[in-house]
Parts: sequence; C-alpha cells; structure tokens
Amino acid sequence: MTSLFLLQLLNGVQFGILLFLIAAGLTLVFGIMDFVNLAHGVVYMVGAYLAVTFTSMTGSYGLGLLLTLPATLLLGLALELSVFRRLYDRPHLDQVLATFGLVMIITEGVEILWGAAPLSVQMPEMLSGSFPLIGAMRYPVYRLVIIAAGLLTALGLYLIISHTRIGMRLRAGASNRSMVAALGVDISKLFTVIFAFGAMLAGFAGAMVAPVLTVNPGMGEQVLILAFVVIVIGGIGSVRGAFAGALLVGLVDTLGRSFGPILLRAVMEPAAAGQAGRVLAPMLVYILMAVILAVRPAGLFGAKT
Amino acid sequence: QDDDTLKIGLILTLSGPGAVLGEMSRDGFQLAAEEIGDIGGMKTEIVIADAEQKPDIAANKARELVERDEVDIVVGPIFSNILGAIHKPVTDSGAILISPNAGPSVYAGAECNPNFFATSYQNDQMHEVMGAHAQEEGYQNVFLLAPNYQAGKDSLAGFKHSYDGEIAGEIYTQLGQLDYSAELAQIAAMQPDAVFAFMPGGMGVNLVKQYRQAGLETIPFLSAFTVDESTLPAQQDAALGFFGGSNWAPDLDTPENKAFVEAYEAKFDQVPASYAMAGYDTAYLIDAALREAGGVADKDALIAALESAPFTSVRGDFSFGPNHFPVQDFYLTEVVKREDGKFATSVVKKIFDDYQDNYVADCQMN
Amino acid sequence: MSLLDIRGLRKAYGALKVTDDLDLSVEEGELHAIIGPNGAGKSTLIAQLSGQTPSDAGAVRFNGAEMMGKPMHARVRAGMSRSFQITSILPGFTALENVAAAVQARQGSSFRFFSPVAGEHALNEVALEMLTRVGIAERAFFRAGSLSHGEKRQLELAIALATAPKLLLLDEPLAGTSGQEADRLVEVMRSLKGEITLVLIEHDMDAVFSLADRISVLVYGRIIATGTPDNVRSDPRVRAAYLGEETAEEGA
Amino acid sequence: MLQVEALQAAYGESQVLYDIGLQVGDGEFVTLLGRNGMGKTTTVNTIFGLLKARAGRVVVDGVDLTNAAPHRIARAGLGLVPEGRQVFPTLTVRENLVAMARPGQWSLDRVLSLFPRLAERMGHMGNQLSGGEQQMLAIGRALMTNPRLLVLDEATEGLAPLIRDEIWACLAQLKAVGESILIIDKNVDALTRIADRHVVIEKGQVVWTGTSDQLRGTPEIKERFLHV
Amino acid sequence: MTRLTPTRAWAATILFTAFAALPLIAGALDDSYLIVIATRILAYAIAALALDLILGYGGMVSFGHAAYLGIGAYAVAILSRAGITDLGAHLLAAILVAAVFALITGAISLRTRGIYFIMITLAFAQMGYFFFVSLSAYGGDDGVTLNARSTIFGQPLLENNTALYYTALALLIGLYLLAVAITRSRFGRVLTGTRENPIRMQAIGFSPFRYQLTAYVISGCMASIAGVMLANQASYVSPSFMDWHRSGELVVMVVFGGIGNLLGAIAGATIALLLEEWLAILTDHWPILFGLILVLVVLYSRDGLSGLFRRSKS
Ligand SMILES: Nc1ncnc2c1ncn2[C@@H]1O[C@H](COP(=O)(O)OP(=O)(O)OP(=O)(O)O)[C@@H](O)[C@H]1O
Ligand SMILES: Nc1ncnc2c1ncn2[C@@H]1O[C@H](COP(=O)(O)OP(=O)(O)OP(=O)(O)O)[C@@H](O)[C@H]1O
Ligand SMILES: [Mg+2]
Ligand SMILES: [Mg+2]
Repeated sequence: MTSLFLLQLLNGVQFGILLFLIAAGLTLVFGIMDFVNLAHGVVYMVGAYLAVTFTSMTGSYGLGLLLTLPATLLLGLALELSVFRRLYDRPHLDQVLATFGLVMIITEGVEILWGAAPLSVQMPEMLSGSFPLIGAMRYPVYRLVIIAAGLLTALGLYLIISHTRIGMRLRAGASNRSMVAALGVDISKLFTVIFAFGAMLAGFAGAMVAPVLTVNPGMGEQVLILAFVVIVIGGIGSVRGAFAGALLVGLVDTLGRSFGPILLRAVMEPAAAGQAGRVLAPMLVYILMAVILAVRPAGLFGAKT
Repeated sequence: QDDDTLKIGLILTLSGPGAVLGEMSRDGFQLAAEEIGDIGGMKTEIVIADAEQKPDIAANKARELVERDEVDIVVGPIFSNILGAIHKPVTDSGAILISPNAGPSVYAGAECNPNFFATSYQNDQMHEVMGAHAQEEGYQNVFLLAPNYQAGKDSLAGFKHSYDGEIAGEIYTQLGQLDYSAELAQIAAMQPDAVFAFMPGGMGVNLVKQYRQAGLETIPFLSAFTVDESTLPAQQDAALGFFGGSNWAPDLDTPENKAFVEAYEAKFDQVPASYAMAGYDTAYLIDAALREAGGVADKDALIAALESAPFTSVRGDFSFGPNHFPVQDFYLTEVVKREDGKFATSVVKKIFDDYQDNYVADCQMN
Repeated sequence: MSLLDIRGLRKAYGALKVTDDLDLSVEEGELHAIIGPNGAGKSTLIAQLSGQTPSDAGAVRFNGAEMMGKPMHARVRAGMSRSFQITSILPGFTALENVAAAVQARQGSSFRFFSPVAGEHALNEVALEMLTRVGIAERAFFRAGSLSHGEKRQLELAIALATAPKLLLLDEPLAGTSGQEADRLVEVMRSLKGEITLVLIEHDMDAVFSLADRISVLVYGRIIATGTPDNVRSDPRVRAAYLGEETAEEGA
Repeated sequence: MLQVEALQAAYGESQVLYDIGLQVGDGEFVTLLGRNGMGKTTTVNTIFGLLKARAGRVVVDGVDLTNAAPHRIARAGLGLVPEGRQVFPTLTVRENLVAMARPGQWSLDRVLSLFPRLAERMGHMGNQLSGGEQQMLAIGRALMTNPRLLVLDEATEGLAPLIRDEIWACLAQLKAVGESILIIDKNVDALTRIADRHVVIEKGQVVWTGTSDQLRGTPEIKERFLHV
Repeated sequence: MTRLTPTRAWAATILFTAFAALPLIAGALDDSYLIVIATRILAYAIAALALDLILGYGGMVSFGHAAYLGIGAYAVAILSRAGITDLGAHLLAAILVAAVFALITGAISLRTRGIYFIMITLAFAQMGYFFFVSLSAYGGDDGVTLNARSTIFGQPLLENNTALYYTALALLIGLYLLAVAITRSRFGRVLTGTRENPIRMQAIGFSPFRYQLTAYVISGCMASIAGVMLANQASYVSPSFMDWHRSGELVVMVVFGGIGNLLGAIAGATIALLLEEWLAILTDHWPILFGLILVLVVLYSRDGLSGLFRRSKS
C-alpha cells in the first residue's frame, strides 16, 4: 500500500511535469505577455503532427523532433506577423475571438492535411526500454526523458523570465508597451521573437508527447483548458506558479483518481462511495481550481491586486 | 417529390476527434452505393451531413435532412448520444432511420420503433462477447476499465452480464484522459488474470501504448472498441496480441467480405474497420429492400422488406430480430500484423452464434 | 470630542512599518494638513482610514462610531470620503456621469432597475454644480478618460465632493494641476472650510500654509509634530526632514 | 538637438495640436508651459512617436524622425519621464531601472545616490511604491537610458519640496555637462531660475517664446497664459 | 452606458420586425426548416443577450454560461418526465434553480476578477456538466429525448413550430427590453461603473459585490430561459448543452456582435449561427471560412460587427 502510494505520487509528479511541458509555451505568451492565446493547443497539435511527418520522412524520431522546432517557430512567426501583433493592445476578449477563429482554421487545416485518423510516431529504440519498479510494473525510460524535458523547460523559462533583461522587458511590455518603446526598446520585435519562441515550445511539447499519446485532431483542444487551469491556479505571470500549479493538478488528479474512492469508502457505503467517486473524479481538477481561487483570488503565486 | 428518385441522408460525425469513424462509415456506404449504381433501381441522391459529435446540432441537421431535403431514409449516426437526439425528429417525420453503428438499449427495448433499424449490433453485445470469453478462459479475476460516461457504464455492465468471476477492480477514468499511469500502477499491483477495457478512439491509443510501455503485456488485454482498424494505425506494434470482441473482422471468411475488403483497401488505402463494414452492409440492405418493396412510396412495405433483410451481409448470417436489431454471430478477434505490414484484427474464434440482444423482450413494436 | 480620532494605528508590509503606532485627532470643521516626505505613509494612512487597506491594529473613531473593520463603502456612507493621489475615475463615463454616480450613491436606492437614470435631473444638477465648482463644467459631456491629466485631477475632487461628506480626505488634490486650476482648487478648499472637515495631504507648501488650520508632519509612519502653520514651519526637525531651507522661506 | 516644426496631432476626430514649433539646442534647457489641457503632453507624445503627427516635422540631430517608431526616437538620444509616472507595476524597482538601461554616465549607483529612497525599496514592485517614490523611479528610469535630451512631463508632481529642490539641482548639473532638457512643470518660478528659454502653448498653438529674463519681464504673459 | 439612440431604436425595430416576418418568408419559400433554425437562433440570442448583460456592462466574463442553458433544458426534461408539462412551470423551475446556482457560484466567483473570474466560472460550469454526465437516471451523457414539448394551459400549442418560434421571439423581445431598461437604470449605472473602476465605486459608497451578484443572478436566470427554449426546439436534452465549448461559443457570439451593446449580442448570435449554416452548405471545410471571418472581423473592427456597422455608416 505505501509502495503503491509512493508510486502514485511519482505518477502524479510525472503527469504534472507533462502538463507543465504542455503549458510552458502558454505560460510565456499568456502568463508573461498577457495575451489570451486559445491557439496554443492547436500549435501543440501541429507540433505533434509535424513530428509524425518528419519522423517518417527522415526515419528518425530525433531528427523529426529537431525539424519540428524550427517549423513551429516559423508557424509562430507567421501567426504573429499576420494576426497577433495587431492584437496586443486590444482587450482580452478580442484576442479570444481572433484566436478562436485561428483554432477553427488550423484544426480544419490539420484534418485536411493529415486526415482524421489518429496517428503515431515510433519512439527511438534507445529510449523505448523500461526498467522494473515494483512487482510487474515497469517504468518506461521515455517517461524519464519527458520529466527531464519538462524540468529543463521550467528552469530555462524561469531563468529567462526572472533573471534576464529580456524577461524584464517582456513583463514591462505586457503592462505598458508604449512606455517600453519610448524608453528605446523595439518591443514589437521582441514580442515577435518571443511569441514565435512560445509557439516553438508548444511544438516541442507536441513532438515530445507524440510517442506516448495519440496524435489526433482533438488533441490540442483536449489540453487547452488544462493548460489554462495550470497557469491560473499558479497565478498568472509566474513561471514558478505555473510549475507549482502543474504539479498540483497532476498530483490531485492522479491521487484523487486512485485513492479518492478508498477515502470515500471510509466515510460512506461502498455503493454510494463508488457512485460519489465517479461523480467527483472528473470534477477534481475544477474543484481544485475553484477552491484555490476562492481562497486565493489571484492564484498561488499571483500578485495580489 | 418524384417517386422514382431516392433520397438518402447520411448523418455521421465527420469532424472532431471522432471523425475517423464517421468517415469510414461514409466511405463504406459510398463504396457500396457505387458498386450498386442506382440503389433499389432508383435514381439516387445522397445528402451528407456532419453531426459534429454535438447532439443538438445533429438534431437540427437531422431535421434539415427530413424537412428541407425531404430524404426518405436517414443513415446514421456513429455515437449513441447523437442517436438520442436525432431519433425522434427523423422517425416522427415518417422517414426511416438506419443506424450503422450506435445501438443503445432503449431503442432495442422499450422505445423500439418501426421506422428504426440498426445494422450494427446492440451496444452491450460487444462487451458480452468479452465477458463470455473471459468466462470460457476461466479467468478468476478481471480488472475493468472504462471512461466515465454512459457508454462506459453500459460496457462494464455488458461485460459483467456474461462473466461470473471476480472483479479485481473497476475503474472509471475521465473522458479524454491522457495519462493512465495511475490505473496501470493499480493493475500492476493487483496482477489480475486479465484486463477488460472499453476505451474508444484516442483514449484507446493512449491506454494501449502506455499499457505496453509499462510492461503489462503479460496480462491478457481484452477490449471492445479499443483496438480496431480505426486506431491501429496509431497503436501499431503496441496493440499486437490484444483481444477485442466484434461481429466482424477484415479476414472473416465469406466471399462478400473478401470482395468488400479488397475493394475498400484498393480505394482508400487503409484497412476497413467495422464502421466501414456496417456502412457498406447498410447500403446493400437498403438496395435489396427497395427492390423488394418496389420503391419508397409505400413505407409499410419498405419496412416489411427491411425486416426480412433480403441481402447477403458480408458477415454471412444476418437477420433482424423483432426489434429491428440484428441477430448475428460474434467473434473474439486479435490484433495481428499482416504480411503487407498493416495492422488489422483477425478472427480467433466464434463466441456467440446467431446471438440476439437482451432487450428484445421489452420491445412492443406497433 | 474630535470628529476623527485615531489611536495606535498600525500597518506593516513585511518588515516595513508604514504606519507605526499613529495617533491623530481631527476637530470638526478644521482643515488639517498632513505633510511629510515621500513614502512617509500619508497615502497609506488615507487608505487605512477609508478602509481600502486593512489595518494591522488600532482604533479609528469617526463621528462617534468605530470604523475599524468596516468596508470602504460603509465608511463613505457614514460621511467619510476621499480622493486619490493617483487619479481614479470611471474612464468610460462622461465627466458628468462620474459625478452623478457619486450623487446617486447618497440619494435613494440604486436597486432600481427600470427607470432611466440619465433622465434624473436631480442627480445631474448636483453633478453639474460640482463640476462648475472645480472648474470643468465645459467638459461635462466629455469621456472622462479623454480629459487631460489636470482636468482629471479636478474631476477627482468633484467626485469626492459629490458624496457630500462630513469629512473629506484629500490626497494631493493639487498634484498635476497648473497655475490657474491650482488657484481655483485652493479657492474651492477654502470655501469648504467650515462647511466640512478636511484632511489635506499636499506637497504644495503655498497651498498648505495658506489653507491649513493645523498641520501634522508624518515621517516614517509617525507624527513627529502637530501645530499651527507657523509652529510647524519653524520647527527645525520639519525643515530637516521635509521642507528644506529654501521652501520654508518661500512659504513664509 | 531637437527641432519641432508646425506639428499637428489629434486623438481620433478631435484635433489637439494645431501648430507647435519649438527647438531645443544642445545643452539647452527649455520649458513647455501652458494651462491644463492645452496640449503639452500631446506635444511630448507626438515627439516620441506615441501619437501620430498629422502634419509637421520632428527632427533630431538633423534626422527627420517624424512618426518614426518610438524606440528609434528614443535611441536617437531622447529620454522620457512621462506624465503620470507610468512605472512598470510588475517589475521591481531594480528591474524598472535596469530593464531598458543603456550605458553612459548614469549608472545604477549614481541614480540611487540621487534617490536614496529608491535604494531602500529595491525589491518592491513598481505598484508598491508611494506616489513620490514612483515619480523618483520614473526619473531614474529615464536617466538610466542616458539620453542626451531629457524630456520631463510633470516630473516633480507629488515630490516633497526637499526632493524637488534636489531635482532642480540635478537638472542644473545635467545642463552644466551639456545635456539638453525639455521640461513641463507647474513650478514656473523655480524654472525661470534655471531654464534658458520658455515656450508657452495655448489650445495647441505656440503663443509665446522667450528667455527667462523676458518671461520675468512680461508679467502679462504669466497672467494671461499661465496665471501664476 | 447604453443610450437608446434613435439609430439603435431603429436597428432594434428592424431586427425584430425581420424576425417577426420570418415565418411568412418561410411559408412563401415553402421551407419550414427555416423556422427550425430560426428558433434555435432565438434561443441562442437570448443566452447571448443574458451574457452581454454581465459581460458587456458588468465586465464579468462568464465562461460558464452554458451551465444555465443546461439548467433550463434539464428543468424541462426532469419536470416533463415527472408529468409536469406546463411551460410556465418549466420557466419558473428553470429560473429558480438558475437563481440559486448563480447566487452560490456567483458569490464565490466574484471574489476573483479578470481571467480568474473566467476560469472559476468555467470550473463551476464543468462541475455542473459532469454532474449531469453522471446522472444515469436521465441518460448520463446520452441525454434524454423529450416525447413532447412544453404545454401552455395544458394545450400542446408549441408542437406547432411556428407557435414555438413566436413564443421564443416574444421572450427575446421581452428580455431585450428588460435588459435595455436595466442597463439604463440606476442599477445599470452602478454595474457599469463597477466594470470601469470598482475601487472608485467603493470610494463613492457602493459595494460592488451586491450589484455584481445581482446582475449575475439576473443574467443566469435569463440564460436559463434560453435553455428552456432550446430543449423545446431540439426535443432533446443532454449535458452537451452545458459543455465548455458552448460557453465559449456564447462568449464568441457576444464579442463577435460587439460587447456592451445588447443588440450586438443578438446580432452576433444570429449571424454566427447563420454563417455556420450557410458556410456548411458551401463547403465541408466551412470551419476554415468561419475562422477566417472571425479573425478578419477582429482585425478590422474594434467592436465586432457593431463596429463594422458603425464604420460603414460614417
Ligand atoms: N486620449 C485622449 N483622447 C482624446 N482626447 C484627449 C486624450 N488625451 C488628451 N486629450 C485632450 O487633448 C487636450 C490636450 O491634452 P494634453 O494632455 O496634451 O494637455 P496638457 O497640456 O498636457 O494638460 P495637463 O497640464 O492637464 O497635463 C485636452 O483637451 C484633452 O482633453
Ligand atoms: N502594497 C505595498 N507593499 C509594500 N510596500 C508598500 C505598499 N504600499 C506602500 N508601500 C510602501 O509604504 C510606504 C508609504 O507609502 P505611501 O504611499 O503611504 O507614502 P506617501 O506618504 O503617500 O508618499 P508620497 O508623498 O510619495 O505619496 C512607501 O515607502 C511604499 O513603498
Ligand atoms: Mg502619497
Ligand atoms: Mg499633461
């Protein structure tokens, strides 16, 4: 029982880091640059599809991943230059509307290009092994790779945002673009570059998960809300917050699913507990968010206003 | 409306995550329609609508089909909750509704309707096949896994209907869940004799890959709608040797099936799944019934003709029960890699012969 | 008894004691100026008094009633109103609507759903009067957000006045207004003297010394001196901490 | 250094600037005076490219920068202390100062020695400062970009007299080392003591320019346009 | 604040007259299906109107308004199954439940603002969604088919599509007039002021919370009426009525039409749904066109369709 608990703890952490990896690009664009980007999910999806295509073209997942990065960077650049740059100074709701439109366009585009059937990518031999954990349960090496990628992304983002002038300028630009410009910084160019970088992070996440998750036209939308939940729980504008939020969601979701019914059985009839567990399980993440926001209206690490 | 033109409306999910199923169904139907030419000997017009996997939108599109396009027959949908939304508007209008996939229990039982037919199966049956198989194998301890929604609950109920052994654990996962490590850890801890899963679509892809990666493949994986030709291109090797229950498989040995699979693969460059098969069969059923009834003018005659199922199904034995649901054979299937490198399910053995659903007794057709 | 009586008021941000065991009394009808260096805690004091910033400890009696723990709007309704140092208006409303909203707050219920408010002449008349008083009547129908900085400052005062307070807490009302407008606002304040009690925070020493009945000097969260303008001006501690030599003479 | 000719500008439909012409020479200290709402801030915004000029020219060191991107204008050597402070609320004091800094004689240490108060508040967020502290920060931030022409729009608003005096002294010092200054401020008396020239605007037009001596010598100008 | 300028009064008159004349047009074209779509449009227009009241005027962006559609729809389903078929009873039940739900969730949600408010309203709506998904007695996510529409005085009047349509239209017009009155009232001024600057409103003596919560409850009740109409229109109720896409679509409709402009919300709902119908006829890949239109409208208008309309006039 304890070993199972520890294992589930590990699973929760790992799921949380996966979530952070997926949300990282959004943390940058939405959390730091203050742009409500509903298109984050579809860029993530495009990343996964590109990884599939490039991998089958080159025959190597590693190469596929490497090609996906510049490709999604270019996609981000194209989106920024054509649409996003004209929306920074607009209300959030305009951004919602425009990116909602982009979601429709890109989703349909992906279906036209790649079809509706789920696709997949073969993970490289080298990483496809697993090692024994407890009993018959083995832990896949690739999961470790994902954990490492997520941690590195988190660390990198944190350093850039909190400890470089680029990060300062981004945060400054998010609250007052024209002042930043009037102090001599080409904020448009900076935003363009960082936006494209954010798209690349999304693409990176998509390519990273392609070997473990299904690649299908619904995958982007599936994670979009989760990504927002993670960032909002952590507090908008804080990389640390997003990371904490991701871990929390991962843990609560995983532990809630596996031990929630057991806990419920301790306080009610088994049948009722089963029923209640089934009702509550899918709500867990949302209950978590509602409770956190009710107690801390600006998230865990958000600035109080 | 001319008596010599036939209008058929297809309402299937053609966008969103479930689109691949709808597309297969549509392609199967159209393949048959091309082979037949004039369905029922009538000039045929086929109108296609996208149900979008949104029930209320589907309900409107169904009404558009029967009220604006005035179709005689509606074929669809894929998903049970969509059927709930379109069933009434279509049957109320007097049109005939034929489901090539969804077969929820209400319409097999209490709310059966003369204008409604299912050419697929009653939803519970696929799960019952696996339950019966588990029973036959003498598994003492089976772990059950399904998403937390109506079809998921029905599936586990279906499995238990024909399996009497112990249930090692019964987990309802979230719809659209990404990561199954928590569930897999539980399975690893319990070491059941077998796992039964109902995980349609992308969820099945995630589960199967992760199941294999977690090294659990020594525990037999029984499933329904989880490993089939719609998901195998994504699951590939990970699904090899996994079991499913079905009323059909591409290598089912009938001459009609051989012809169908060959034609389908030639045309669409993919292995058909049962959705395509049911679409294909549906077109032939309509054709044969129309020829027998002499057109669409007399609906009662057409219904009577449909009831007699005057066609040769690619499945071989096929007839309708009094509730307009099929009486057919069910098989255990297993995922194999074919010689051409493609993945497909393959018949292992027949589990049920001429099997009828459990709700037919509740049906008072009038 | 004083109109406003503050005892042992405290507020700290972490280790930073912004209001440090502060005592202060304001008599009914007086104009009491509070001066002090930047960051001394003047605005924080106003924020605490108005209920915007919760206090850590202390007592605030206003008009015989304890105010601590009461929300902002309740204190306004009790007769204690404030203006903001950093302009705080309703930018999408016209200047007139800004003031009319404040008048509405004290006249009748605002849970009225059906009759159009724009037609309530009683509200608009009072509002226009306030705008005239601060000198931006001709801007009445402009969007408040599009007023110039100085005009917004004038509007800020008009809004505070429109709540018809007993006690008005003014946080640098003259900041950002130039020449003529500043003079005008000084006149407005002078005319308010006797009518209502005023607590005035200002860095404009001309205004402070010409208006104030009493002056308190706030440094690092504590009142270091209270007295008549002349007393305060000649206090060497005040000169050192705040006025500087030149200004002290200028104000004289 | 800066030359503005026949500048016109508008917010949407409503024109605010009709004809603004002014010059700031190298090392010159010029004030822009006028009552509330006359277009002083609008002039500054238009110079910095934050508002589009409808007509007229903005020339910096002989280069026409009319309607150029704001960062180009700033990089040409202009530094702005904007009206209403506009410090970055989500940056700390230190970050506010260093984020846009450009190398030159003004370093972090030097700014902090000018405003010791800021040194005590280095870790505070921009919006956790008092009004006066924010003003100091805004001035410090502009100095950190090491401009050759410093533009101050009501930069002493809300500053205590002592600090205000220090600012005057600092400006005088800057001027002494050849820095140009364009300032909008209501302390006309103090300004006449240190400024070289004054430009008075009324309803978007320049109505008077002259030296400090001339301004002191024509009380009717003060009376009519400034009312001080 | 809303000013009922003459142009707006005209626009409203034209729009509602067009709606009123639609059944005649449908009759002339012999296309009864038009009424079916139009009824659905009216239901969404009511929901969009409700959302605009808090979003456009109160600055409260609810990303969970589909929950109220669901509440209204399930009120019909549950009462009908229990044998209570009267429309009035359905409306009353929907409004009561919506009010309670709005009161509780609103009181908690209003502790937050901005994006946090968006997300917490989403959270509550998702809880509602999953609640109904688990409600096996009413079909879980398969939903419930309604055997008959609501009745009026015991008569199955609404079985006639045109009657249902005019009922929905009457409700829409009534609610529109109500919403206009609210936004122009004293209450509306406080609500709008709170959107503009809540601190300022407190500093003149208002407690924003009470006004915002009241508006939130009113809006929720209005949206539940839309749910009642939608259930009748579709003769089918399922949790998909309240899934987050639906909430998102409502926000999109309101922003598309132009926020803070009640007519814009109605127009936004109408045009978005019509576009969807019409583009789907043109091509299977209609989402590309629809998405493109949304993007272009945002890029070229600051205020949704209303902005375009205003610009083309001047
Ligand atoms: N964003 C804006 N939109 C519309 N009109 C504006 C805007 N900003 C300023 N104005 C108008 O332009 C005119 C000039 O404003 P400006 O801010 O330049 O005045 P100013 O001389 O700086 O005054 P102050 O001393 O009060 O700061 C004013 O009438 C003001 O109402
Ligand atoms: N939210 C906060 N968090 C931390 N410190 C704060 C916060 N708000 C204010 N302070 C600090 O409290 C001190 C007092 O600020 P306050 O605004 O009261 O000063 P003030 O006397 O009004 O100054 P000024 O004359 O410059 O307006 C300042 O040093 C400021 O940095
Ligand atoms: Mg202050
Ligand atoms: Mg100005």
